[in-house]
Amino acid sequence: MADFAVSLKDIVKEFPGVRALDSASLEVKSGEVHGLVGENGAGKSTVIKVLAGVYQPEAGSIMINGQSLNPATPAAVHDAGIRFIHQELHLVPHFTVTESVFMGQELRGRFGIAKREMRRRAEAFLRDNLGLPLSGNRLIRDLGPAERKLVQVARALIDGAAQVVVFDEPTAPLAIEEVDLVMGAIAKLKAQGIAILYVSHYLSEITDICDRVTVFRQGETVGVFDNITAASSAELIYAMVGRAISDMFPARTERSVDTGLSVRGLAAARAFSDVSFEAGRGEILGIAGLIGSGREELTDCLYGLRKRTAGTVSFEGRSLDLNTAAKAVAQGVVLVPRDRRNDGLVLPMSVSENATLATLDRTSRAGLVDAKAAAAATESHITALDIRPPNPDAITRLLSGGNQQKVVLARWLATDAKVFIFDEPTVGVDVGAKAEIYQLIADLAGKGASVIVSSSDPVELQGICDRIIVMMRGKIVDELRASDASVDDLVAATTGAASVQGAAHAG
Amino acid sequence: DGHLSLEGKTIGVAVVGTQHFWDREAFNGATSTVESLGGTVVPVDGGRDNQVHADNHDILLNNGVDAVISILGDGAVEPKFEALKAAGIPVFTVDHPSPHAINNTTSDNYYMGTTIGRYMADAIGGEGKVAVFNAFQEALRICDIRAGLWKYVLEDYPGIEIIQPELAEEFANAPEDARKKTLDLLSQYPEGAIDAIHVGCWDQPAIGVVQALEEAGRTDVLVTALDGGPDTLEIMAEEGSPFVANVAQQPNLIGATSAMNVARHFAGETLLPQTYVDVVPVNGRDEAIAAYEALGYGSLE
Amino acid sequence: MRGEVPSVLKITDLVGYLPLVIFGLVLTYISLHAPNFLTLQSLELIVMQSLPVVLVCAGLAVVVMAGGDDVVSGGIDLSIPATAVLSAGITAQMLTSGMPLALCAVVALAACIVVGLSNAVLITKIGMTPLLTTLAMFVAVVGVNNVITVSRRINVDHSWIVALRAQEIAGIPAGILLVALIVAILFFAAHRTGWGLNLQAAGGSRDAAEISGIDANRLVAQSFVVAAFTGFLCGFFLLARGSGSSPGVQDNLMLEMVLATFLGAAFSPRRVVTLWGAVLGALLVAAISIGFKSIGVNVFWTGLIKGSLIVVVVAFSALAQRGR
Amino acid sequence: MTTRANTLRDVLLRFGFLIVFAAFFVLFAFWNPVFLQGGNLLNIVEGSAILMIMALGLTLIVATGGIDLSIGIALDFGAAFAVVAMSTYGLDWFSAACAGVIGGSLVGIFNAILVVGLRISPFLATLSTFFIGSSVQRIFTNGGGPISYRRMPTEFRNIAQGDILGVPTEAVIAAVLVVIYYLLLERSIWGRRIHAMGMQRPAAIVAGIRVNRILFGCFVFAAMTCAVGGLIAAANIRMFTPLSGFSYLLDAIAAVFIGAALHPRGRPNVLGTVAGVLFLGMVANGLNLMGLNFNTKDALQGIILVSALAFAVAQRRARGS
Ligand SMILES: Nc1ncnc2c1ncn2[C@@H]1O[C@H](COP(=O)(O)OP(=O)(O)OP(=O)(O)O)[C@@H](O)[C@H]1O
Ligand SMILES: Nc1ncnc2c1ncn2[C@@H]1O[C@H](COP(=O)(O)OP(=O)(O)OP(=O)(O)O)[C@@H](O)[C@H]1O
Ligand SMILES: [Mg+2]
Ligand SMILES: [Mg+2]
Repeated sequence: MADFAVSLKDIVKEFPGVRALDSASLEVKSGEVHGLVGENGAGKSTVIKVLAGVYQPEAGSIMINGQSLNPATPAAVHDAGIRFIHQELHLVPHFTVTESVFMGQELRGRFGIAKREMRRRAEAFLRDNLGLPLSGNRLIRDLGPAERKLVQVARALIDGAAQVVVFDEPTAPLAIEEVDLVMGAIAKLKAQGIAILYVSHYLSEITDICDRVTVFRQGETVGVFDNITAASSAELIYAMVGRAISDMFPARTERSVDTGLSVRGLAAARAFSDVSFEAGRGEILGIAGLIGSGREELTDCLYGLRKRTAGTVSFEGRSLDLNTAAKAVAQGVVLVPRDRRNDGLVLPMSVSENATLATLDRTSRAGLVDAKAAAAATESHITALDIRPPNPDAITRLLSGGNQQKVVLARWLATDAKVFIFDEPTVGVDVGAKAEIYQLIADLAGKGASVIVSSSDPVELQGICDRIIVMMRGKIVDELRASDASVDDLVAATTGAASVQGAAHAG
Repeated sequence: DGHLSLEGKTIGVAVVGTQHFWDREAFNGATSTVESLGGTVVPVDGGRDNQVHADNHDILLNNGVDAVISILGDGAVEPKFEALKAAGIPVFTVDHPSPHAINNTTSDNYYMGTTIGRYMADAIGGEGKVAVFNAFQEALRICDIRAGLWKYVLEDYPGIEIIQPELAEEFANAPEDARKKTLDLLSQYPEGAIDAIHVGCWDQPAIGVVQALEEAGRTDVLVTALDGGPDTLEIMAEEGSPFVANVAQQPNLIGATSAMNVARHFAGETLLPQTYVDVVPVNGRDEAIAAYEALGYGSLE
Repeated sequence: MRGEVPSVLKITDLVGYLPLVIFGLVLTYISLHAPNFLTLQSLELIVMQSLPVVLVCAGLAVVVMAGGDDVVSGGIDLSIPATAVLSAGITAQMLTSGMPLALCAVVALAACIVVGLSNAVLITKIGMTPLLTTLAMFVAVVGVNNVITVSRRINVDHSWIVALRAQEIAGIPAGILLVALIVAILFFAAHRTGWGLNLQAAGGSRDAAEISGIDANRLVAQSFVVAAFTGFLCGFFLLARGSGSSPGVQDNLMLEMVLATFLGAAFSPRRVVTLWGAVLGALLVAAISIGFKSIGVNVFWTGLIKGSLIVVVVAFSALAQRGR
Repeated sequence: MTTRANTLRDVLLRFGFLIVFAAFFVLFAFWNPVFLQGGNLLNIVEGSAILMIMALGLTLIVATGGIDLSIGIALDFGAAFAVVAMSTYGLDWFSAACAGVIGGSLVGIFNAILVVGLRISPFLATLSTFFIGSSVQRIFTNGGGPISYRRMPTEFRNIAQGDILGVPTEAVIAAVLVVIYYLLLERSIWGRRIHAMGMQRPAAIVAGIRVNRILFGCFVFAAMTCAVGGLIAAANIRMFTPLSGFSYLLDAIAAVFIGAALHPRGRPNVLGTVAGVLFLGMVANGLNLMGLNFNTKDALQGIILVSALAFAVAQRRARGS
């Protein structure tokens, strides 16, 4: 009866005031790739923590390889061969790759730790098992996000005892070409007969790599799907949100486009150069590009977070001084950052405190904060954006990703911003909230704002934008009209395949 | 002494600290005299840390100075003196008697302790209760002499009682610290319950004591202290000051005398182990005004 | 692609050595002006004088490695100098009342470990911030020591203690050899064992450590006990250096310890507090102080020079960091 | 039985610090009735004034996420500038007070340049300032001798020795600063920004907060505040004592962190700092009145500090969970 590597049955887990899991079940067969999906707050992370032995459930059974674990402790779970790749990049920035891979499980040598041997094994494992040739002496802080993710994987698997590996949203911080690196690694693991539990909000990834999928909704298992194919998305979405999301993206409407943001010859040292584009009022401009293409640096530079070395930016013909974020905000340019937990929100502060942070002078009298005015302003945003829980005093650290993103938006909507820059607006956001955020973006453009969406997700760019500029190696290499281009065109342009093709045609 | 010279000699001058008037003046007296005798000075300052002060002697040893003048300090300097002596470098001390030193130049601390004891006892009419700031008696030999003899004199006055526990001043922020402690003391000993406050080894805390008395509006308590720096003499010189007795030292002269002793040593004279430099007992306002002028601090009109 | 580029020395790497270069220049300047400065004798003097600081720096480095180098919220132990003074005070007091040195050492060790354990419990069990805990502990321990020694100086001339200062083995002072041995052991433990790597992991990223099954709290607790132990050892070197226990040594020791340890981070290529960085920092700071005294720089100026040096070195270190 | 033990533990933890505070109050009152006399309580308040002012300045810096080891230098500069302005330049008392505050602000500006301009961590930057500022004082005073000015104008002396409606002026000044700091840090929009920046700097930057400007302002304002403490110190004893500010640093840090421990989210805050300062003042005064040997007193004071802090933190955690 050990055909299930992991079997969680009817798990109940309560937190004060919340029933996070309510008869949730999850079964992973040996050697399969099993998907776990659900809205933000559906209970995915909680069930994983129950499996990890971090939380003790109020009810339910946990079986691993047919053996009941009661109680499941982190050590027992580890001994049973279950490994976790947590969502956050849990690494020490100033450690080397070798030190990170062997963290907490160092090899002993004759004299202290066996440094050489550890390095050799770490490099071999990364190269042979995960397809990543990487020097063991590199420092973590010098690595890209995908490399770091794979170092995390290597650490979980280096002892060779892993039977089940749990990935919690491993691709959220990654660009497409990096996603392939992780996917490749997962394929290799599967080939070695290791079972995988894969949690992600990217349904395309789920349908690509998963054999079976479990869907959670509000702490309950609402469906287990076998025979996953690319066409399973609609079914999964329906199970997740309880309704069909017929169209993730708002309908394309023709908006009148006026002169808005104009960028001329912008450059930043060691990042990009000679970048010129327009983002008219009422227009949504997409920026596509791989990691290292200069895309992230460009949005940072537009917002004064990075020093510009040349070029001008103007809005409606008037030139803007965007040397600091504060100046940008004062001139109506705002950024929804990609790393919302670090840069978007002051996590220990409440929803209200965060939402009014940029407009404090409006909810104040004689320099003193007017708590009533602030609460009233926040209430209206909570209602308009459907922020949950609808409590202005809730601490934002405890909100789910989608709701956190809405709080950031609420803050900027309260200003008179005319230029909205979105950097990876839907990372870690579930499908339902995603659709709401897309609608908000479209509404902003409808009201005459210049909107820039920078994203690593080609589907998102193609679906929401009017025009998309493509960056590569610090230059704009292409520009596409979303209505004329397919997602494939966009991917081709982003990865440089298009120019190769173009060159072939020309030749 | 016109024949004395330190021409061509390098003299290390180690001082425990320079925050306090006394230390600084002794240091200045020693260095300026060495220079006026044609010598070169290598100065080192312990920043009021006895250990750093002691370690500084190593630097002087290493620098190969011809002689060392060591001002104040505690037992931590003894092994350093030994090392200097072993290297053939003569050591002269100021206010620090040591078996390894050629000569120690100092005020007569015995005289200071007994004099201030008598002056204080007289000022309060031979009986009453007195509080004492006395944090350093255990720590420093000179303070032990001064406070010990003050107590010894008071044994002759059975009517005088020393309030227990004794108070402890701080070195760093002495006047302000003493001011606060005195305010606490005064609220505990109301009018008539205390007659004098004495500072056992120096005078900086007395500034805060006087201040506290003034703030509390207490005219029944007298103040005495030792050292007689210009700032406390100035306070004594004020009309109706509660600060009634002091014994002034001549730190600059002490430092200068020590430097002269170095020159005498090099001139082949034999020195006695101790050289005493006169102290100036200051009893009451008029003597304070006179002492202020006599010691060259200026004039108080 | 990234992984395979052989590491070549870049300009930015050179910038990374600027702090050391600055110190080198200053020391060169001094040796040009103080002919005796570059002798073996003065080198020995520098090392001898910094022995107590080296020991407490090593202890602090271990604590910072385990707790992280954010001074306010991370790991710091300001109480080590107080522990050292306590160790010296107890030993001196007991020696003068005629007890054997071994017994004194045992009692002093016990007292120091109690301090270390108290720190550990307050920080890991009650959840107090280390800066605050150890600062308060500093005050308390110094207070207790003053009760024990009645705030007075106690001379010590026990032959073993004197040997720490005066004995030479093969021409090298025994004290230096002993401290070198202690530092080497600590270095081995902190940088060459699994325990040490786990300790550094706990300080580098607590989450990461705990996810990897490392009991960060336990390591932090252990680091405070190790620190207290270095304080205990330091006490004996204080006794040797000062030929007795003097009140008030702790304040200066604390400033020097903090200065040297955090300055030491500027010397490490990874820009983190390391054991050898702290030790090097202690030695360099001592060399600079002694050097300036040797060339007769006005004593009133030493603080200004020290402060400016921190500014220059740390600012360059920050610059190098940004240049990466 | 266990539940009763639990509730007792709960109560102890929940109101830990308050209980400690009250227990000591009662203990001191029983030990020496003088403790409760109006004059003595006034002594505590008055004696805590300078520490209160220093701790307020430090609260501001800690709220920005930093630390300031040089508050004592700002106090020294405040006192020095004021005394020298009067004694050497013969300025009137008000100009001298202004000169003192300006002198303190120099320290703040220096810190701000190091922290904001050179991006040195506040700990190391203010440690440097401490070294440099101490050295400057010694150079200026030829080694650290006090500059006394016995004949300073009465108005200036009244900063410390006068009273307003029977309340000592220094206590009034401290109280006014408490109110200003409370409004600034806990009620104003700048306070909101300061806290945001102290908790999560990158997020504050992205939210358009001028963190550099705020940081600069905070360092300067805190130093000016401490310089006011210097004015009181100078007026108290009618002289400038070099390097005397350092003696307030440890107590100020303790007060600020006791205050932070009392805050539900562990933030430095003005009312908590006030509680911390009063606690320290009460303990120091109470122990003085207990008639203990001074060594014993110092040791007790340290041990009480450690235990009080432990209680305060345990209390926050008990509330939090
Ligand atoms: N530590 C906790 N304390 C209280 N409530 C919690 C805690 N952790 C989770 N919850 C609650 O449990 C519910 C499920 O959370 P969980 O983290 O499992 O969601 P998720 O599916 O992982 O969401 P996401 O997609 O955003 O990661 C949430 O709605 C939340 O209210
Ligand atoms: N201590 C807590 N109390 C209450 N709810 C909590 C607590 N910790 C987490 N949660 C809830 O758990 C859910 C997920 O938390 P988690 O931190 O995994 O989400 P996230 O990382 O923001 O989202 P995602 O994983 O999609 O990026 C959130 O809905 C949040 O409300
Ligand atoms: Mg989750
Ligand atoms: Mg007053």
